[in-house]
Amino acid sequence: MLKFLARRALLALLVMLTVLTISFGLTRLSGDLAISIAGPQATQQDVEMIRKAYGLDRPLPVQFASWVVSAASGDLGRSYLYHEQAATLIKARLPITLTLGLCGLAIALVVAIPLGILAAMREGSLLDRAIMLIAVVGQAMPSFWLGLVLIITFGLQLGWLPVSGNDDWRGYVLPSIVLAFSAIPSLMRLTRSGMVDALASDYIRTARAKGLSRAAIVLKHALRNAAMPVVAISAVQLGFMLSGSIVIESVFALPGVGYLGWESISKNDFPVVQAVVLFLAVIFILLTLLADLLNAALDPRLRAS
Amino acid sequence: MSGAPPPAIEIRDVAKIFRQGTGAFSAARFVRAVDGVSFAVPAGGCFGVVGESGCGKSTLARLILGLHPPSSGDILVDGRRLADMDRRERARLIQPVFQDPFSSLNPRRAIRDIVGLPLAAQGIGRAERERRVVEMLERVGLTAEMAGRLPAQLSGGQRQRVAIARALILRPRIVVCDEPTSALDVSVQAQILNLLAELRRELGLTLLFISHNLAVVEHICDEVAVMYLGRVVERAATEKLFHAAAHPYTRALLASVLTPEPGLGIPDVGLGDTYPDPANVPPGCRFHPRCPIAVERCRSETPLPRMVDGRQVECLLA
Amino acid sequence: MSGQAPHPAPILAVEGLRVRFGGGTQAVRGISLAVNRGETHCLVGESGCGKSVSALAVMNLLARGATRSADRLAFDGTDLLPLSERQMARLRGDKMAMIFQEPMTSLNPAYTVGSQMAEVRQRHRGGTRAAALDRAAELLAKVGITAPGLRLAQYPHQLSGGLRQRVMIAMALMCDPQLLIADEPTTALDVTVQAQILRLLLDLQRELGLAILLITHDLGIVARMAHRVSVMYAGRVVEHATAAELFAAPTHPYTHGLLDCVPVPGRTRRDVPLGSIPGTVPRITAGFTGCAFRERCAHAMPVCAGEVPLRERVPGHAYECFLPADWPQRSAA
Amino acid sequence: MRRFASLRMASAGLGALIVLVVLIAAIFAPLLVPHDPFAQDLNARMVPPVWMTGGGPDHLLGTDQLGRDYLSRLIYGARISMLIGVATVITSGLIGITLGVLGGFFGGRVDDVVMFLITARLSIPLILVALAVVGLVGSSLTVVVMTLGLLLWDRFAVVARTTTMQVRTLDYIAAAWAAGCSRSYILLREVIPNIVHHLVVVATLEMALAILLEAALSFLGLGVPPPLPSWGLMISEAKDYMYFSPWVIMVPGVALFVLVLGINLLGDGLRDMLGATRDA
Repeated sequence: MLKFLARRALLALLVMLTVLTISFGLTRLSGDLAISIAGPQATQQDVEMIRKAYGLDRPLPVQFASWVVSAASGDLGRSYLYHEQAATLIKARLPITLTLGLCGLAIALVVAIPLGILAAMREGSLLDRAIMLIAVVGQAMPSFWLGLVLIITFGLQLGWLPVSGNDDWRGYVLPSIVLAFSAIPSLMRLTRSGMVDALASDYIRTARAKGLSRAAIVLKHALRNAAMPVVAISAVQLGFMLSGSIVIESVFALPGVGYLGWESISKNDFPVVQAVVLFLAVIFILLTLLADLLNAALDPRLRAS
Repeated sequence: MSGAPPPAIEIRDVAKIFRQGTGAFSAARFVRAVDGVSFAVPAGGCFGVVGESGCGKSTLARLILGLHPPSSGDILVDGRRLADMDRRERARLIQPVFQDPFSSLNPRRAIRDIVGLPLAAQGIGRAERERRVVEMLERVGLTAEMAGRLPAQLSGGQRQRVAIARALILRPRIVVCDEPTSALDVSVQAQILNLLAELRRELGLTLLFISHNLAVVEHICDEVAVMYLGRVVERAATEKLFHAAAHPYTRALLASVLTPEPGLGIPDVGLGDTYPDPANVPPGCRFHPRCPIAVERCRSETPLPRMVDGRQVECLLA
Repeated sequence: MSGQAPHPAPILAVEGLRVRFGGGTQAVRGISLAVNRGETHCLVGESGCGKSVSALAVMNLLARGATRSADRLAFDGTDLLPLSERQMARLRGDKMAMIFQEPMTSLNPAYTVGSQMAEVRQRHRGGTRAAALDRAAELLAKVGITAPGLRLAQYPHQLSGGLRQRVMIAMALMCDPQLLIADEPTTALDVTVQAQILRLLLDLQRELGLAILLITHDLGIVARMAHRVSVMYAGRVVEHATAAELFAAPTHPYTHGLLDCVPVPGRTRRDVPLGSIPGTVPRITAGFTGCAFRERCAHAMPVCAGEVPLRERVPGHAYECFLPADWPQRSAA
Repeated sequence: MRRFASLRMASAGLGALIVLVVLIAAIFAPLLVPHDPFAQDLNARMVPPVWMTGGGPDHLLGTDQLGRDYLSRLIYGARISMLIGVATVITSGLIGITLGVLGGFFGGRVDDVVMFLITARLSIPLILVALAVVGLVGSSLTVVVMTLGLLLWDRFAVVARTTTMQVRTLDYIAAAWAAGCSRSYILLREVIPNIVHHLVVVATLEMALAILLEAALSFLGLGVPPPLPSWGLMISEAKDYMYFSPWVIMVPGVALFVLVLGINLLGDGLRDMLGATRDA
């Protein structure tokens, strides 16, 4: 188990390095940074000054190394736009994004798991078809468009919920639902296929031959095995949701990390773009690591080795 | 030895070590699947290899077919090193018949293409291929009309006949049969065994016959090797082995053959409840944890193969 | 066997059992069998003959899409046909237990051996988990497992196939069943382990007075284990007899042919081909009449397409065929 | 399963029909459009669709805030969606299938590298990186196609790798080696035909995903640049008017939804018909 942990952490570290490289490379893709920072009216002299000031005149590997070193110590650079540390900006906006992501995941799990179980228990029935239709429809629904439709329906026409902002909890209702909607289809399919496989397995036949009650067969023996991948995937789904919040936050004008990212991309605020990409990627990597660990902790076959 | 033909298969101290759990991100485990095996099969003979699952008999078959390179040792086929042959030459000399008649035929190709595959690999043209495929199908008891079908449209026995046809279409001298009948019902098993015996006689084939079914091996083989955890622990002519086995493991194997003779009951094979693990071979005699007659020195002293009464045995007590 | 006292009533009595699958396939076509107390009854046949399906039908464990019907299905005097699934579940694992072919997949990978064994006892007999675990340890020792305490805390993947099958057997015995249905319990195991498991079953039967319905395709196992034998072909029992009778005088042409197919060390000759049955098993759908073996039978006659009689060779030995009981001797002559 | 077989066939058929209609619209767009999709008519702005009061037969689906014919823009938008979908599937399919098949077939070191690439790719938040790239490099159709193609190969690689590994261990592959076939012959004639049905299903999923992502990027103003009539961009441009005329976001939104639904239904149908893996 310890060996597994160490190996998995090493892999995460390697991936992190890759992400760092990509993240650094991203800002260099756009051409000469100094020119973009200086703006269209700048003279050649201004550009040269900026180049010096931001250290852009040094060779690329040196720039990369110094950037990695400062990033590791929490210094993600200063925003050109807000004239603040990018890390401070992210920290201030993180609670909004986290609330949104966790609410979305909770809603998704509460809807997807029972429906998935129900579909599997009635495999091939009309109910199963109906539930799977929800999954297909959900998969086809563009989340930003769904957000707009919900705003029109519940915000404008019915007037039940605010159309934007985060003044109170009601501001989170619609965005959480939209975010959940994007995760429900895959969680539901996974629960269903896991349960279908489990229910058709030899050990369920054994459980039936032992005369166990239907509840014990489904909830204890089948669900335990079907739930292992679902729990693990939930961690990854949370990662998807946090990075997906970029779209939802801009639809609902929620000033979270995603909104910050979008804003800084549209306004060429490179240090913040870099910082947000890096920050979300690190969370993403940690969540995938968590998923693997959860999987290993839940499955005795992996736990032992 | 100068005038005598070389043995069809000669194996010299062959070992195969697999690295399990490959990759930079998982711990490696070394499995000694085949661990120093030597024997020779004369041309036209039928040599049986028996043992439990995990004893290395299927790995041995794959080594002889050239599907894996051995980790050490030499394999000579028809007097020439297998490693020196190119794939076409090897294919003309030695061919396989596998256990599972379902996974051994490509489900997306017609019987014609499956049987003709070795010919295609030799660069033989379509017309010639078609002629020889039809001839071979008829030879193994199928009809020319089946050439256009897919494997899914055939029964298990028919599929195994297709596999035999594929193995024989290049007229190889040697056929390696890896559990060719163990996935089949007894009535079909008998058909396939009869067909193999008949083809062997007619075409002068050398057979390497791998099986866990001792009754089948006794019926078809001239000589038998018993494998345990990667080593041949006993090797003898079939009659000799079945009359009086020298190795305690062979005796246990023979005791567990249940012939259809009512009233004999189930013998005690005396092996206990431990089970061999090829990734964790015990020191000393590798059979000692299960051996009913093991003594103290079996734990530490590794037995070497010896000739006892015209048979090769690897046991300190034989 | 023949020397024993007559049995008052069989523990399991099956009459006219039929199983149909969704696609119209008739897997079991009206079979009858009686398993006596303290005896091993072997149901033997090749793959697809309906032997496993029959056993599952008795336990009411058929997969969805399969339907069973029977003239009579009685266990220990109780009629099983009208029982609800809930009532049937109360019997399963308690009075009648079942073990399966694949020991590798028949245990739940997520729970320990002890937990899976204890829950059977607690389900049917109540009591504390500790008491159930004690019982489990005792039974593990009885099925020949050394260090039962250690094994109880292990997960199935930590055990070899042979050990898992022993665990399955011990689990089946948790509530002292009167009938054990064993569906090809040794097919997935090595020959040496097979002999050990079968010997264990024999010992347990003698000690506990267990009735065993043993399903197998292996005539060697039948000969060594069975008191009585029913031979199945294409969904019908074509011959049934005591084991001694059946092997001494196989009378249905299928049984006869099957026995000729098996190589026996020291008896079958190497230079003589084995007997074999030509052709393959037909697929039986609704409206099929006559003997299902007639296409492969060397003795088939026009009448074989009609209703086939059940003939008695000697009391307790019957076969479903038009041929007279002494046809093998006649054709040999 | 069997009971609703006809229902499944019907939904797969519906999916195929939708995809076919959109494909025809995309290919023959110049012949089908009633108006020039780029022509502005400031006298006819925000004309509602024909079924609403104020709508007329001249603009069946109405006009946008610049008076451009909505139906014509929608048909041209189909071009962009289909182009994005097909081009992304081809690019990402080539990358993913090559990596997956090589890793699965050769194993060992090659597979270690492939596994690392897959894990690394899965650890990178897709939409964010796509946004950053498009935002930084500048938005154009080519950049969107290239970015999505370079990012969406992971599922192809995962499925190709696992199915190749399964097939590789089967005895017919061993028989082909023993028959003297070459490595490339075995890879191309024995392995790939037996995994291709799984990959077809993945292709439909990725196509749907690519179309949705392009719409999301364009919606955020970082995808296809105006005045190209991308459906996502149409929704974005109409956003400010939706409070008074909700239909302006409904028309392109429904088009997008129906197309993606059609692709998914077709994919599900193919999965059933070809017997591909369920959780691909």
